[in-house]
Amino acid sequence: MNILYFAWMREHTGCASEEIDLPDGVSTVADLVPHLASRSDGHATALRNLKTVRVAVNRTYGALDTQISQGDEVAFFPPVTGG
Amino acid sequence: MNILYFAWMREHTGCASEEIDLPDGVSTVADLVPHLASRSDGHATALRNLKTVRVAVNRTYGALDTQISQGDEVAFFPPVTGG
Amino acid sequence: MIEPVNSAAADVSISTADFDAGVEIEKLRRAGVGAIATFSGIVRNDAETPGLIAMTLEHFPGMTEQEIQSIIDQARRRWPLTAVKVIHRVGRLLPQENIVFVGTASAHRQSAFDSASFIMDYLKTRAPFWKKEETSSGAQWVEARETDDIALQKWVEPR
Amino acid sequence: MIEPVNSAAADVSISTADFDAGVEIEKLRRAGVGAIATFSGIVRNDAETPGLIAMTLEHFPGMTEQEIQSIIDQARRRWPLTAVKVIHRVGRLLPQENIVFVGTASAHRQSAFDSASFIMDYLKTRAPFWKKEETSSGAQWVEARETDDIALQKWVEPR
Repeated sequence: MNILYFAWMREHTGCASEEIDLPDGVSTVADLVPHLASRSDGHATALRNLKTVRVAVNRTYGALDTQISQGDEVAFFPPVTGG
Repeated sequence: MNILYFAWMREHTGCASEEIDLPDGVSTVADLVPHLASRSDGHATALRNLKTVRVAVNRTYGALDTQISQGDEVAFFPPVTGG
Repeated sequence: MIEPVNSAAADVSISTADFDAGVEIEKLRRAGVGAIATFSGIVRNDAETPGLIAMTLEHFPGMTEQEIQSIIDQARRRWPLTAVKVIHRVGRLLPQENIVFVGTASAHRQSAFDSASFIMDYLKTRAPFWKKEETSSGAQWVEARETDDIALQKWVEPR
Repeated sequence: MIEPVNSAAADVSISTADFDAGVEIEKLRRAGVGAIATFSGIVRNDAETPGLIAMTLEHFPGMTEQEIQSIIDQARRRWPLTAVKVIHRVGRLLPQENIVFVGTASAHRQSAFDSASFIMDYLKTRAPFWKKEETSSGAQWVEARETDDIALQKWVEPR
């Protein structure tokens, strides 16, 4: 599955996008977060405060309890500031 | 004093503007109306329903009880429809 | 007595000439703030008003400019505005021609939107303009709409 | 699975290129209705944000277009709109450059104003864009403002 990071989360992780295999036992976004956070110190920093993080699964807004499966695209980003 | 008419009131009176002397005993717009209405059939038609008439004295919105004196400009017009 | 009209009042323009909304937005942009709201009023086309041939707009030279300036002054007291422009055309206009432009520039988007909407609502009910419609079945003066008076009610400030 | 993005969605444009609000209003004018409301968002100048050098805008290609289209679709269900256009720039922008344009055309002035304001309020809180400010003292990501969430509350429809 493809994981995307935007804005300061991308700067912390050091990557805009990474391919991973769905880890065993992961069925929601919340389940996935510790696996991503363990990938690097930057990943841990990016994901340390989930209150300031928004998530989109397959380009639709989701939440920590959104179900995910292999092949999904999961994006993490800060609250939006366009306009 | 100068009397002005706009839109369909001008079409009825046949004139956009006319100079008159302040008639004796006239101190408000309401006092003036019968004098103007008697000037022609068209004037009478223009002024027959004062509910649909707006008045401005010296280019400021007034009402039937607005005081007027010689030298004032009194304008009569329908409710506005610009924009 | 009649007060002299300030012909240098650049906020307001009444003219038979057309305007270019893009040029006006460019000028407002130079105010340097973040938000510009505009409204353009246009003569409806045939699909909206069947048989409409033209619209003729009459105004009260001197008083109309003054009333619009007073509406703008009220808006400026109510919202933090950096620039305001109101243009209104008079004379004979064909379907889809421009009639009116209102543009406001503010540091705050809601102030820009609200002030432009406020100016339009007041202009519709206070500024001395009259429209005469020419249609295939003759010409007639447009009647004032009650909905325009109702629109003003939202701007009554709470005491 | 990811739904394909409709690249022909002419209502929405996201681009590094500048836009001309006047040209967009001209296109909306061809819708033939009487009322066009627009909003232009502009990078503040130095007077508003001291030391501001530039603003860099990032977005989520695919999702951003889709979210804006969904906001427009909601607006179209809520107000009688003949045409809508939303343009948003991305990349590095200098003070006083255009960021965003929203334009709506309707037969009714209040519908035009309300829908443009609605689209801006939703765009500010739902469309995936992020701003990074470069100032003389460094670069930092702009934080989301609570006032933008509060602005949404006025659009909650009464049950």
